[in-house]
Amino acid sequence: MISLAQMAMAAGFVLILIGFYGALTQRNLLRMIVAFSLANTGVHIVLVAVGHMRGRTAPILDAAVPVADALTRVIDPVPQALVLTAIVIGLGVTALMLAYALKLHARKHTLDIAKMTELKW
Amino acid sequence: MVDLLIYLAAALTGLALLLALYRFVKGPSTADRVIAFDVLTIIGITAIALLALLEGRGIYLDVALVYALLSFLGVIVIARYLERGL
Amino acid sequence: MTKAVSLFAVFALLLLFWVLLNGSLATDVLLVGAIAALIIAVLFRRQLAVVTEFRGTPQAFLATARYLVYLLKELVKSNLRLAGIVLSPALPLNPGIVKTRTRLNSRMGRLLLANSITLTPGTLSVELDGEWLYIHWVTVESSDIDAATASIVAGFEQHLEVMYG
Amino acid sequence: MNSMSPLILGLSVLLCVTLIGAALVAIRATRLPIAILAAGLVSLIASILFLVLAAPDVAMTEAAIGSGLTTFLFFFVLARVRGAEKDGDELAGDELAGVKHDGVGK
Amino acid sequence: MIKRAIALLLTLAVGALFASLLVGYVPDSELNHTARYYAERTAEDIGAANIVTAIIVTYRGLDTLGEVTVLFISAAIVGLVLAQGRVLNNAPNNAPRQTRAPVSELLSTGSRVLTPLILLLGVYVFVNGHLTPGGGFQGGAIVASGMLLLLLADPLKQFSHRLIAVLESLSGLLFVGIGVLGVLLAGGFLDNRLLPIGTLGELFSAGVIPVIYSLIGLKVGAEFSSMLASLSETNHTENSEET
Amino acid sequence: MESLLAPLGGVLLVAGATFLLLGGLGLVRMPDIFNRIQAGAKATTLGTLLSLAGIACLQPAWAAKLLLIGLFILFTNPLSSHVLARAAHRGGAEKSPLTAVDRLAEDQRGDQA
Repeated sequence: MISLAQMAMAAGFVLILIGFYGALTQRNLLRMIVAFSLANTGVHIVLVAVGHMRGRTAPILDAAVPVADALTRVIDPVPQALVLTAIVIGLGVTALMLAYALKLHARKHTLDIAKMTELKW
Repeated sequence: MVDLLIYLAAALTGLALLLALYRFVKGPSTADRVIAFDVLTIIGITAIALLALLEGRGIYLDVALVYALLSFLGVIVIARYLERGL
Repeated sequence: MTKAVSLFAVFALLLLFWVLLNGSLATDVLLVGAIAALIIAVLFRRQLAVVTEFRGTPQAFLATARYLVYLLKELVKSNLRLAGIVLSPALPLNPGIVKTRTRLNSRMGRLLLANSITLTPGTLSVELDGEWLYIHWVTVESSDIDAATASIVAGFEQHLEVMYG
Repeated sequence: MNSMSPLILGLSVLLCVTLIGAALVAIRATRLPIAILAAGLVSLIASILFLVLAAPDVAMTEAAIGSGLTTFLFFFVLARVRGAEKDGDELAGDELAGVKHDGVGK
Repeated sequence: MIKRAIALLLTLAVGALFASLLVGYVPDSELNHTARYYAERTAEDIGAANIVTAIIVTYRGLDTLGEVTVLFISAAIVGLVLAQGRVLNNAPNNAPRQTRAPVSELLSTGSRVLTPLILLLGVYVFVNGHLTPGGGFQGGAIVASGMLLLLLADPLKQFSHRLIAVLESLSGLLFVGIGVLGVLLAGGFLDNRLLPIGTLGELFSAGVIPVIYSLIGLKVGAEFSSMLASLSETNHTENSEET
Repeated sequence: MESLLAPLGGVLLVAGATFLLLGGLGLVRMPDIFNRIQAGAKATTLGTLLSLAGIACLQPAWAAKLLLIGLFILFTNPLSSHVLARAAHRGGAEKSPLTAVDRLAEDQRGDQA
């Protein structure tokens, strides 16, 4: 039977592909940023799925998971810590992209990359 | 007996999610999608609470609390955008 | 109410929220909560003045209890009615936006009134303009101002009037 | 509760399908606000999926940051470039279906 | 059209790569070496119930310091980029701000009640970072959401950028200061054993972790708030087009 | 007591889920945005509240936090519905042809004239 982790990983991969395709084909800057953030979410899902193990629970010790059982009942906390960081930085990156898009729009009154011709070769 | 009822509740919640998703995809206006989004968030809160029950981890409820806040803020931001007040 | 009393009321309310959030009454939890609640209460004392519009009289507390019971009753009743509409194949609707008048003057009272009206399915407050409250009604029974006021607003208003005036 | 694992598996199948459906809406929507809203929905579903994958920390971060603040930032920017959408796609002024905006609050 | 086909081809190629990864993937059934160390030692060494928090704040504390710095830089750049636009657009007339739709009275009353509660929720999330699935980053985002609600209820409100900046740098300095104190008084940079580790599961436990996470929460909240404030103070470019 | 609480919780859960489903159904069936807000946002509020009450019966230790979530939803949800309805009306959203009266639109036209 397919495991939870594999299914989530497949969904994450599909999400990355959708975002990738979108970022390549869209012409509107804001739409490209949306596609980028989709791919970002996909990467997070894949990373968390890598850390998941069947039949285990969250790495937080409380009444439900005593310290003695930690080794056998807890999933891998390292990918979670990584993804947590990645999400926060993702927001910083998105905010930067949005600020630049806004700036470009103020200058050129357009968000269409086909009309931004200065750097075209 | 109780297990069976929980199964039934989860199935009904899933069905509600699908219905709201239909409205989200169909539209037709942005406001319709916003209300579908709101309903999806509220269904999400129920789903999280159910998940906490199934896994027996009370700490998951904190996430539901954050959701309750988000469903409200999200709708207000978009409504203000729609009425050109942002 | 004097400023000190109202600040204390806000502080107590925030602390109650904190205790419910933590689900514990340990000393350290209370200590941190008291500090955080005090800072927020002082920072937002002018904003939070609306909360202390509540009249602290015994009648007001009694009215609060009655209001809550009435709200829950209406919530269930009107949900069942709406369920009937949604489930019936013909979808018997007669929607419209009616105008009603409210006697409440305090901001908090009007917020609670509009919220209660919105919470009971079948009615939805669309706009509040001075004393006029515009309500979307799924099954319009009467578009007359007084009749609509009597059937939608009055039930909640009588309790809220005692609580907030 | 181990007897519940088929339920959780079913839930995650539903979540994955919803996730991909919302992502397709985000890419293919004709109007930008809808695309952004759909991206927010993807984040939302992803955060429930994180909870299913036993990562509550990540779920909370994704809820508060990915689904919340990112969507808000997008709408702030969108409100500031309104009217410039005629290039690249067809964002007409009528986000609320039917009637054309005739300068409400403009 | 050719461009679209190339994009599709590229996507399919990447998809094939992913598919091969997916097919070959075998989920672990045992914790690997690093994870086992964290799972075994956290409760004893750090005293934090949430292992993820222990990794972020103590085991990988330096990373987090770097992350907060990156976030600060990106907030600063957003402010800088948008501030330039403000000077440009403001020159002719700064009328557009008054043309926004008025706020409903109900929303402004409701936000008065809700903002303090949201801020308190944010404080709860970052103070309890070592016990619950929360922490500084989530709490900071919630605090910023509370600020956003203020901004929505009163669009003409101007945040005090100076206050935000002071809060931001103060918490950053304290964060680094605690790290250096760790070198001087305990085992190393950002060592959490400055304060007693306490009993697992209590609020005052895990040494200095709650303090650090609270500082991170304040700092991140201030950074996100400043991002939102600089975005909201930018003029609508649509109007400058018409003039 | 214990044996009574668990079935009650289960029944409440199912009732809540039923209301959620009804809300979803209303969202799909209703003809215009205002009616959808009515059906969608409100039926789901009651549905969530009942579900949370059911879970509180099954796990009494979580009652405080569940109560808080419930109160939060009870306070915020009508507010957001109101703001959205107001925005939709100001934006001139399409109304169902069944709509009998619209006093608000009449008054707004009156103001302008």
